[in-house]
Amino acid sequence: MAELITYRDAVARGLAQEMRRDPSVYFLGEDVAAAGGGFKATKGLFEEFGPERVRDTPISEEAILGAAMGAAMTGLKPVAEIMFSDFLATCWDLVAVEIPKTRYMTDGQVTLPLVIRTANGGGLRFGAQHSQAVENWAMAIPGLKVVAPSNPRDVIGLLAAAIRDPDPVMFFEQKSLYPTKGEVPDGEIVDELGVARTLRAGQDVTIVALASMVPRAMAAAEELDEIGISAEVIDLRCLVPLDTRTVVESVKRTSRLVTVEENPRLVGWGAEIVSIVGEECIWHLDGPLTRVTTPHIPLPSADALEDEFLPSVDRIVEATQKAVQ
Amino acid sequence: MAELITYRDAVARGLAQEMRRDPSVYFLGEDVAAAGGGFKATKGLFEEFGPERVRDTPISEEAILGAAMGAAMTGLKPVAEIMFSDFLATCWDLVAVEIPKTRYMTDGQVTLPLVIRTANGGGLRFGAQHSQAVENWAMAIPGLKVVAPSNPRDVIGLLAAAIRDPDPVMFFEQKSLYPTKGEVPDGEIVDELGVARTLRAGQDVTIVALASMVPRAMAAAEELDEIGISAEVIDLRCLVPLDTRTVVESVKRTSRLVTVEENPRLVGWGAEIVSIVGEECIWHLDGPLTRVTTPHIPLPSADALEDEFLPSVDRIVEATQKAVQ
Amino acid sequence: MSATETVEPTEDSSPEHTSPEEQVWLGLYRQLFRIRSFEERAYRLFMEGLVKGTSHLSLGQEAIAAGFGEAMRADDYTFATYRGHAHTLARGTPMTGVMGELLGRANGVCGGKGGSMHLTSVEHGAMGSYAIIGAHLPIANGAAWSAQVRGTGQVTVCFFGDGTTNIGAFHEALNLAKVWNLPVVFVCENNLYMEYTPIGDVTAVEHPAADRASAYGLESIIVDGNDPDVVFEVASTAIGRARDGGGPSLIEAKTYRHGGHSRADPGTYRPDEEVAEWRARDPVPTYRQRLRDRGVAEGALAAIETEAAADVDAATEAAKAAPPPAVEAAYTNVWADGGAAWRN
Amino acid sequence: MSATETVEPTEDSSPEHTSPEEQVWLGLYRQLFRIRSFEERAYRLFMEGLVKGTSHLSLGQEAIAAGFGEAMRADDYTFATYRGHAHTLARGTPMTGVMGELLGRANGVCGGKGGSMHLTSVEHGAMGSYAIIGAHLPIANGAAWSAQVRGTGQVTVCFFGDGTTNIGAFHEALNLAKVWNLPVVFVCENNLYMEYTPIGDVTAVEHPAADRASAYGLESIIVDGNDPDVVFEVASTAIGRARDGGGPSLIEAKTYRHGGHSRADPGTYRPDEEVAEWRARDPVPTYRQRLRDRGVAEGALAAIETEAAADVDAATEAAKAAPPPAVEAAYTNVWADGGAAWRN
Ligand SMILES: Cc1ncc(C[n+]2csc(CCOP(=O)(O)OP(=O)(O)O)c2C)c(N)n1
Ligand SMILES: Cc1ncc(C[n+]2csc(CCOP(=O)(O)OP(=O)(O)O)c2C)c(N)n1
Ligand SMILES: [Mg+2]
Ligand SMILES: [Mg+2]
Repeated sequence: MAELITYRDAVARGLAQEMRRDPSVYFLGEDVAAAGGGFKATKGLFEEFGPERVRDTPISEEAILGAAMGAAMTGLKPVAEIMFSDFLATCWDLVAVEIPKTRYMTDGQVTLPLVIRTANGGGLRFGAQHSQAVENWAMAIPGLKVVAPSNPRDVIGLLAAAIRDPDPVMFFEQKSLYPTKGEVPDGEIVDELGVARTLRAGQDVTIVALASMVPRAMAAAEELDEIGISAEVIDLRCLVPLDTRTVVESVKRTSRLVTVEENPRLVGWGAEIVSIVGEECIWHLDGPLTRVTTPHIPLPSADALEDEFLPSVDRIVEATQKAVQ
Repeated sequence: MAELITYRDAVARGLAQEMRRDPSVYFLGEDVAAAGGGFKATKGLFEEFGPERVRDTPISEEAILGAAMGAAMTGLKPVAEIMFSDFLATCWDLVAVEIPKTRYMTDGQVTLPLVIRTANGGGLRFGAQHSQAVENWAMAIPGLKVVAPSNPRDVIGLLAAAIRDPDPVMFFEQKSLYPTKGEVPDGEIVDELGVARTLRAGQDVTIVALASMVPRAMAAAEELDEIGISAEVIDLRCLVPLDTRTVVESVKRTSRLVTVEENPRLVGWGAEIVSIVGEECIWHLDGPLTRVTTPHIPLPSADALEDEFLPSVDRIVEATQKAVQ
Repeated sequence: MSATETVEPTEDSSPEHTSPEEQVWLGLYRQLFRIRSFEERAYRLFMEGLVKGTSHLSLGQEAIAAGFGEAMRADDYTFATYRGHAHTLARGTPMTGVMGELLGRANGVCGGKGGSMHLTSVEHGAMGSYAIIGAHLPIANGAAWSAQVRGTGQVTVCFFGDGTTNIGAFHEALNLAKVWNLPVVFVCENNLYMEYTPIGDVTAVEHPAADRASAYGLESIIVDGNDPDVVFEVASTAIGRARDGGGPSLIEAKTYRHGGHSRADPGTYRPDEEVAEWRARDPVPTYRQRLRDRGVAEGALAAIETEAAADVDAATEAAKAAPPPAVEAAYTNVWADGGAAWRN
Repeated sequence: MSATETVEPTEDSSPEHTSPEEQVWLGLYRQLFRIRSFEERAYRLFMEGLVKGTSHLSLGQEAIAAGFGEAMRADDYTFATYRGHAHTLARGTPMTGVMGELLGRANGVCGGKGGSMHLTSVEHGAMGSYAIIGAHLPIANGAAWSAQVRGTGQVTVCFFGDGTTNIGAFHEALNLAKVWNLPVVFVCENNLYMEYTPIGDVTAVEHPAADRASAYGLESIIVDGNDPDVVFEVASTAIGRARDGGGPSLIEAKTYRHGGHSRADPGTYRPDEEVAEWRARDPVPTYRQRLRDRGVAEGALAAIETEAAADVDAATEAAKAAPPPAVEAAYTNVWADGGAAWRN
């Protein structure tokens, strides 16, 4: 049996699945309880698990992540919501300097089984301060695992994996995907972190995408098919751990790589994929290593502009054609 | 005439040069006034320019950068010190979300001529929270210029350029370089942002380095020479604007690229250089695109460990040999 | 009353015949009514799908922006939040550019790059609307610091909500403002809720701003934020003190938003009686009645209303008629040279 | 007195003959003396170049760590700063591991990965030393929250300096602690300076912590941080209240560091008279004298001193003898699986 549910509802379902299973999972964030979250992605949790385990907080992002970290050190498995990933900047010290380094600095005395969930990315005309795709910020920090699902099934499976993982996991929900639907099997869903998924086999080029860029990459692959280019599409799913094997093996077969990311141009995760391939498969390459990204500008709010700058199906098609020439 | 001065003294000299010239330059930070800064890099400024223009602040990094930003919007040219670059995380919202986006979001109504100076990088056994090289964090943010000098002369010339630049500039002083000395000509020194410097010509491989990695890359090049490998060494000096022309032209000649950076492995600036080369010079390449980085771990404090993990001359030599094979 | 109601032509409402006091009243009413009219229209346009993204209205809270708007000098600085239509208009920013920005058109004050949450009109002292909670408090300090060292006598006014008092930037900004004796007035619009959560549920003190004033060596000030006269008076006092070198103030103005937090929110988490009680204290009709009771001519009020309605209509038409920003515009104004280049 | 001074063997100092009260006094003195002896040695080792990097001593401030150390239950949690030798030792962490960590040796409590600024001994409730100002206050809340929901009765004590009261994390943490009624005690060690700047120059209020307590609905508490008895008493009260569900406290303890901020700092920015005045109030000899005046046997004190000196010697020898961490150790314990792999 399977059900068609939204990416948004998958978040609540994944959380509920784990909270039922493990009483040490606690959930906290701004307006997450009775209100069900700014994006209504956690509706029903407060009703089911009550105010002890589903906690509203003040607008205090450092206090939220501090609470999560201290609780994780001492026996709980907290899931903290940072409403928009842009707001990670207001608690970046916790994200980048405390949480990921403490296990190492204490030589393993402290373990931090916590998850930070956040709504990431653009496409909703929210302007430059509410639209950033910042999964590359997290990837740059040693000690963080980084997950970004592209569909409702993966939201559940990867969220479960993240919660069960004994290390800190940054869980990026792409906000433009919340209303999208996908099939979800009945029963418990638990994935493994660090396993990419090849969504489409192809011979001419490997397209590596993440989150909201996955459906666009798939659409581009269809169009490319029509003009005789056979694209393999890989949904990375996690940036850390990174399934380099799947990417490298694919590129060795196709000889060409295109990455598609929402990050602005400079030092996005695409650069890391390109660099790994450029070091490890250089003799297999038969075309330029190509990145499709958002240009290196803050995201404008007007719909006419925003649509132009997030990587579109057209831009992916065009870039891939060039890479294959 | 020229003088031999330290990188540390060059900071004060550069600041003084600009503060004498332009009365709208103000300098603020923690313990920067009478105390001359945590690294004593701003000694003498308080005595020369007084408490109005050289200001001590509370331990309030957001308040420091907020003051700088608001002042820059309204007629001053503030230089703000964030004592260690690690502390940028405590004011990352100002750095990544307010300062770089405001000119764009206001469509140019607001201009932000400000400089954020900070001591960056490892090598002093300060441990994981005081040793990070985070210039890649800044490079990832559209709207920031990013500078990291490798020697006293450049400290002055690039600091002057940064202060005169009408846009926000992140100025990374590599803290392990503070005691190092270099020749500095008399009189005013002003450079241009975005111009890399080829420190050494070579035919076999292009080594691109920044800040503390520059002297190590140069030393490696000498060693490589002895074993018959002729390395061209480029000091990037700025990450934004990025002098891609110098890099791309060099790689087109040498056919091989090695980047040397202090950033941890994933999505450091080396990945960006590699990606640009991998896209624009793919047909010229004759070896794997190679990055030398700090491993993807928090930096350990013990001297025995820290020395092992910052890219050493040996590791650069070894990696370059491999790239040239 | 509706803005198109007939004006009694017999009463004399020309400014020459009004007392200075009455001119202040009319100024306040003009602010109130213009903001209200603009936002009611904006709401309609959201519902029609003409405004994309999100938006946060000040319906019900207008008296605060109005009172401060009237108390400020033309060269003073305002820092506002994502809920900043009112504060931007209160500085005299023409409606057309604001409406254009909401609709994402080329004629917007920010050329369509900012949107509802980032309205800015430097020309009018509206130094920006900031969408990250608390971020603009330290920035407001910076503008105040600059005015202080430049010796211009300009005062900075910084608006924010009750929920904002719990974020770190609030604390850092208030402390520095006092230590540096900055000419800045911090105005907490306490509308009793952060987004959907009552402020009392997440705050250690009853009055989120006023009960913290002493932590920064400041006087505790609470005012009725629905009373334009009261706001005007406290604003004038605080701004005057700041201008005279007396340093910062922190003012907590109690108010209420009629609608939800943002476009998507029906606001149903609030008790009906609470909503009803505050709606009865709606500053626009209440103040109109007060002015009538004080003998202000109906015609004077009606003239303001007619003008506001016409301005809203004109702004709407202009915005609708304006083209979307050209695609190339997205590559402008990252840098001061006008461009977006990061490489040579 | 020096730790090697001869002990009068005639006085009876065995624990069996001491009153419960006297046992507390001796416990406090033992803490004081051990911390002092350890840090004096550490300072010497810095000067000899055996400790690399930086270090921040509590010389002069020991009474605070001592008083709290004695008042805490074995399973309570401590959160400390980069100036955390004292607080780590006060929980009973053996000196050997602490000294080893300072010297960057394999036998260090953190295997050499943490260093002076990041001492941690979870086994002893020393939950870490944090080097980013303010960061550990929110984290301490988390441990307190966890104890609260797990119902263990554990209390969290979080130490920090006066300068730390001006950073945003302080504000966020104090507010949340009160709102959630957490079993946490925040202890501000006000040593009058941030690094080199007098706290009064950068703070809006006179007592940086106590004058802010009311902003979080808390009682204003100031104590003499150089008096171990006073600290012990206030600590016991606050910890007891927290344990009984009475929620958080904020305590400001006035004290002074004898030396500079960190290894590199001679501390010359401080007026001579100020230094002299505080040195006269040095808690170690002062408390020793007080105990003697109370009739505590010289032998009891001397025994403590002898033991501490021996422990410091042993810790020093062990650390010097220990090898540096193996290079491979750098690749361990990034992740809970013990490794550092980020790819397959
Ligand atoms: C740092 C940060 N956290 C959270 C948000 C999301 N957010 C936007 S408005 C809001 C509520 C703000 O409440 P208040 O300060 O009372 O202002 P009001 O909206 O009531 O005017 C929140 C939580 C944000 N924009 N920035
Ligand atoms: C966020 C941050 N800013 C600045 C520093 C640098 N710094 C280290 S200690 C210190 C002074 C702290 O003063 P206080 O809180 O009074 O503690 P004390 O050192 O006096 O014990 C500063 C500014 C830091 N570590 N973290
Ligand atoms: Mg509110
Ligand atoms: Mg201090």
